[in-house]
Amino acid sequence: MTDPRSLSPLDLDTPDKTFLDANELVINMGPQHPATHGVLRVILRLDGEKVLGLECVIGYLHRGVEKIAENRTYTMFNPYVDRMDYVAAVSNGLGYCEAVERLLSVEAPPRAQYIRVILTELNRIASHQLWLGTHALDIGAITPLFYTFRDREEILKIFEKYCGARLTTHAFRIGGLQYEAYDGFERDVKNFVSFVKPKIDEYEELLTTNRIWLERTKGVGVISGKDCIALGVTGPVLRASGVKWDIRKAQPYANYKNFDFEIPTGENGDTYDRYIVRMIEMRQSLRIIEQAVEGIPEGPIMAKVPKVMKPPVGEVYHSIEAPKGELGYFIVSDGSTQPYRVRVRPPSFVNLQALDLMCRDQLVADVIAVIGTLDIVLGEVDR
Amino acid sequence: MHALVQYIESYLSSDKTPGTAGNWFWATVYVLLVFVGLSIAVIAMNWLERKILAHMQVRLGPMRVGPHGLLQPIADALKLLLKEDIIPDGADKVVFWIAPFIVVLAAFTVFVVVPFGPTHAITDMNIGILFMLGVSSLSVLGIVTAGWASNSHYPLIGALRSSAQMVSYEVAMGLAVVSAILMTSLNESSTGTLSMIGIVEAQKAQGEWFLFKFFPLGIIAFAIFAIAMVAETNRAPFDLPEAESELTAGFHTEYSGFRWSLFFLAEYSAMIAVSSIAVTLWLGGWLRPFPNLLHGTTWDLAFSFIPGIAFLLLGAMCFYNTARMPKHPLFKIQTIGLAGFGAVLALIGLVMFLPPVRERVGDIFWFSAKVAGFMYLYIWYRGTFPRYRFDQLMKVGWKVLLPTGLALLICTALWAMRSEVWTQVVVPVGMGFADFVRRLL
Amino acid sequence: MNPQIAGNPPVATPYFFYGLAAIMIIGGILVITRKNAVHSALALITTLLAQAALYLMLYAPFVAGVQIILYAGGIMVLFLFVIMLISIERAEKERQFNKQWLVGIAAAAALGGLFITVYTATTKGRVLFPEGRTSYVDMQNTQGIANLLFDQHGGTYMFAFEIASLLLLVAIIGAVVMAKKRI
Amino acid sequence: MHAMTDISTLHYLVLGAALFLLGVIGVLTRRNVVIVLMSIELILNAVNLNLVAFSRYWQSIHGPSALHGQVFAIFVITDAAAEAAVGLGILIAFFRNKETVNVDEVNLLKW
Amino acid sequence: MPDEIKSPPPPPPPENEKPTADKPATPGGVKSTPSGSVQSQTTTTPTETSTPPKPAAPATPAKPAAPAAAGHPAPPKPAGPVPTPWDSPLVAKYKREYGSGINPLTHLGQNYFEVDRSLIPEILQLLRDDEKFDYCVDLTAVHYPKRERQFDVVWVLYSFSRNERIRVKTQIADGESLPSSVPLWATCNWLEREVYDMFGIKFDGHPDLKRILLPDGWKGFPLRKDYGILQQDNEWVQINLGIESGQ
Repeated sequence: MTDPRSLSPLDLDTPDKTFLDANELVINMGPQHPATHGVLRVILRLDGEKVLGLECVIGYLHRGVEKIAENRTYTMFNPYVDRMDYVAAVSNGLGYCEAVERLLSVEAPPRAQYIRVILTELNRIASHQLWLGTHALDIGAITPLFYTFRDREEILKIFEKYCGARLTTHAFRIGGLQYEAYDGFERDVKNFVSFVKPKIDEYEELLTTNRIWLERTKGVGVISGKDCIALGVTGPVLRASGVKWDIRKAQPYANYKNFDFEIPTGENGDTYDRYIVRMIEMRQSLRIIEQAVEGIPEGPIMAKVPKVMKPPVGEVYHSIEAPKGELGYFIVSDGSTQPYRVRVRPPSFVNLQALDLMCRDQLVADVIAVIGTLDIVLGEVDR
Repeated sequence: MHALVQYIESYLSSDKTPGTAGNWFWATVYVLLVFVGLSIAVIAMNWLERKILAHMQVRLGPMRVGPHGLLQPIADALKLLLKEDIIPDGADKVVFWIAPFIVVLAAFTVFVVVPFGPTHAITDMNIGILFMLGVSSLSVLGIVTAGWASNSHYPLIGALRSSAQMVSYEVAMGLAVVSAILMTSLNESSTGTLSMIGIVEAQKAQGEWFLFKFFPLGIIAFAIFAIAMVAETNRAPFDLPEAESELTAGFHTEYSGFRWSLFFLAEYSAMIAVSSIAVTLWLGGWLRPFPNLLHGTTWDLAFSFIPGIAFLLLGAMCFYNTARMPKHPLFKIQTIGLAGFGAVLALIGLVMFLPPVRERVGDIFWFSAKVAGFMYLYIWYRGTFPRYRFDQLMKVGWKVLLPTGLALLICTALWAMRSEVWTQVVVPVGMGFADFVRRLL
Repeated sequence: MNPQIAGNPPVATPYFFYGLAAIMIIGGILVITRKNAVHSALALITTLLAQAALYLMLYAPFVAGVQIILYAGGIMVLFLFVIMLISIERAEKERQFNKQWLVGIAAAAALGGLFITVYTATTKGRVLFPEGRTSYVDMQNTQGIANLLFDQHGGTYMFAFEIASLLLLVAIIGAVVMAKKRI
Repeated sequence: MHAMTDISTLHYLVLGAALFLLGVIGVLTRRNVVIVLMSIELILNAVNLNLVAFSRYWQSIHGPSALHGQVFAIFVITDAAAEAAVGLGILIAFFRNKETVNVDEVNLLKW
Repeated sequence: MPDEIKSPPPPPPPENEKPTADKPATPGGVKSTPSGSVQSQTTTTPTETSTPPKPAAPATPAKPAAPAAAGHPAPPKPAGPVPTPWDSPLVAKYKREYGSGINPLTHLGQNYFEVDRSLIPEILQLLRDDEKFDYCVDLTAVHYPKRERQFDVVWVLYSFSRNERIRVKTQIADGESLPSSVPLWATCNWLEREVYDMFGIKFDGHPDLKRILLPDGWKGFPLRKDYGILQQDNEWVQINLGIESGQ
């Protein structure tokens, strides 16, 4: 305690150490925390209730997927890909298979591509539903969780019928599909689309005009388009900040080009806009599924790909629009049966970097909301 | 035996509550009756909350323990009794032990003045509503000491937060209550009264519930009180301290077993207490709907049947569910249990049709029905609203409820005294001003 | 001692008075002797509540209500808040009584002696405050106080009421300015 | 005790005096400012008790409307509230600058 | 899709015979399905396999020259596509300016620059400012132990205005460091930390270069080819997790 006489009476902003106004508190929101969507540890520097800055400590779920890839053949590595973003496993598989097909300069037959699009869009809706349920739960609304999980169950049933697994589906193979669409697949998907359309309106009824929801999300975790691009943030977070960019439109893959759908964008890049963008995205995915189910062509479901594939020497970078953002695969092949290097560009890992910027000068309660709105999955962040 | 019946008869016909009549025996009987009724209400509330919340969330809620989970509250109570009672080391033993009792004391003594009927209240204190508000403000002390005694950083912050919330909403609640009491002084007989029974009598005399009196003002006062009472009991949108997805845990995290159940009991009885204040002040306590509009013996007779019909309906619901119960032998006990429960309810319904019971039970039934309506409101809030952030919560408390409360009080006063205000203030001032202008010209 | 006051049934038997008085005295002693500030705060709360009960015995229910709301529910919450915010564990370890505690006790004893002499001397022959005959109706207490406070023709305390509100205003502003970190 | 028919005003005065003494001892001997403030509350309570006791005595002479003592007691309570608020405000400001709560360390008029 | 197929001159990656991966010491005779061998590779002698595997735990990842299970890989099929020089107005401008230091190529329809290490900061700055490659999609590295400049560091850049994606590659030796590109794109902060964590390549000028996925005290860089698949930093595991065997 400095000598009292030295403090001039007007010098009131000397740092005080009492509990009353400890001016900088470092709090550890540990790996085990109900609202960090997995084993993420955030070290918060607080001034009372305001967040001065935060630092993410990750790596608790690091399984060394890229190292394993170098010791597995291309087909054997396929199931590992589902374990990264376990919420949107199907789109992981799509990204990997298309990257290797590009390496083999092989093209999946149209029927396979249509079914792939249907399953990926179904998976996008399931991922957004899980996001909405847990995000609303973090902010305190208990009911949406049960609504979204009930509807998500329908999608998982379709996955289970198609490929036997609900979550880590391993539905795709390099060069096309393993399983033919079971009979009644189109009927199930059509029923699902008509079943879920009014349900999304139900979610909107619960939250969109809910005064307290507006107060908890408007103006929280704001990030501008420019910052998003600088930080490499992609997906709904980027679109909510006003940048109209979606890989399905910018660089179409798996013949997305012959489906028409809009890309929703928000104006001021806060949590509410991201909520609205994701809700519209769910509806757009339904539109894509409808068009895809109508136009499924007949024909083979598997391109001519050798059993033990040895892609020619070379490297390729291929990325798709996963529910969380741009999911990219950089595969280097040295001509042998095993990839020489597989680099995965995970959207959650890069989006998480923006957490510090978005939480600056927000309150502690908002950090939870921002983590929710970033929609990160730790399996993908830590790989 | 006859003397006893005659003694009960003499009491039932008396026009004063046992407390005021200074009758020790009846007062203790009433205290027991109220607290038994309260614990049954808390148990029922526990079951109702889980079931209604579940059905709001597309799920079934407790179904396993007893038919449709009816025995679940008892199972909970047993579990809490048997659970180990941990006292954190370094905790302040004495204060740790006292805190839940302060909270329960505050939550239970409020029912001393709650009027279930013109003579059915434990006592009719001259300062009824003042006593209720005072005692309910004591629970803040219990919460603060509980947070302090748990000797750990987060319950302390949780306790400070929830007590700050309760203190600030008490102010808003007080203002709403004052404006309601102001309305009691408008009928010719009484000069305005704080006593709860007096307030309901005033509503009866003035022929309308205070909710509808002075059209917008009554409803605004009721709205302020409704919001403040939800915040006062740390429920639904204001349940920041308990449901902690942020850092600070609630003040009763260090408690376990029986002590935690005391907090749980106190929370529910505080909810019932605060809703009974709202019912007494704005919804005409034990008065049946439209007491003056549809008065007259035929209407009284019709309304007096409603309690019986209500219980019969409940019984019918139970029988309907027994019919729908699956036929599997495993469910045999549950069907019998449910059928028995339905039979009991139906029996109570029938008893309520007997003439002597019919006249007297009406008051209590209407009061409880209104309080039950509030309970449903609480559960509904919990199902739909996300949680307020702490600063928003305080902002609503201080910047929204308090100013409207003050403005409301002033408007009610002015409107109530509109004749006097007109004759003694507006007219002389107007005349003076006119005179001043005339002298100028 | 003076006979039964006609007209008004005693609120409670005399034993209540002695019980409550005992609680208050013990509570008072605990307040000034406890090392832990929270313990003394709780002791003070029990004293206040016992005093509220005493007010009821003195046919003053309104004052009892105000005592519970304002004193126990308001001021004591303030005290507990401040005690917890300042977290003064360190202060407990130090000496609790200042150096001149002996002088304090002596002064108090002298004051006590003064009270005793005054009370005993005057009541040798007659009762100090002889009770009157008139009865008072308890139910009108709140209204009685209201008439006294606001009524024109009864002895009005209107002026005092306004001064009190001014005092509270000053206190609010003072407390806020005092506790603000940066003015 | 046969003469225990009723509690006269004198009983209340003696109780008030006892409380008053406790408060004075508390103020004079304790070092912790919070306890000193609480002792002041005790003193004010003692005063209140006397006032209400006199009010009952006065009522028994001048009829039921003579509630001057109780009105005055209410004014004393409001004053106690104001005093507690400002006192604790001073305590917080004082504690923030001087890190201590002991009365006898506040010996500087200007620090 | 690349239409013309050129004759396959050996591309920069090393010749094919390099034992593809550091195979754990597979016991002779046991059918070496990779997953099977991984599980059975416990220190104690697993009962179920016929011949007792070498008892020595592969603690020391001595680089066993295990014969590649696939035997001598068949000669590369001649038909594989091969990077061809890529020319476009952008490339022409840079060719004139930097000549030898930059080598634009295209492979499987994806264009990339191979840039000399010294030109990296300049090229990246130019690409970002003049050519509007404002979004750094990814930054990663590939380890070629046989080459004298062992690491390939790859930037994947994308330009929103031109909707075009290119890659910039450079080769650096072990121990050499690169100027950090955090000032150019903020996203490179964590990406560079991960490359450092996995490969040990230092980026000078990086605000806070420390491990991101592995615990801070961890010794060894996992994604290097000489880092065995089963290897762990035994010392760190013993100290922090208290498992004596270090596995």
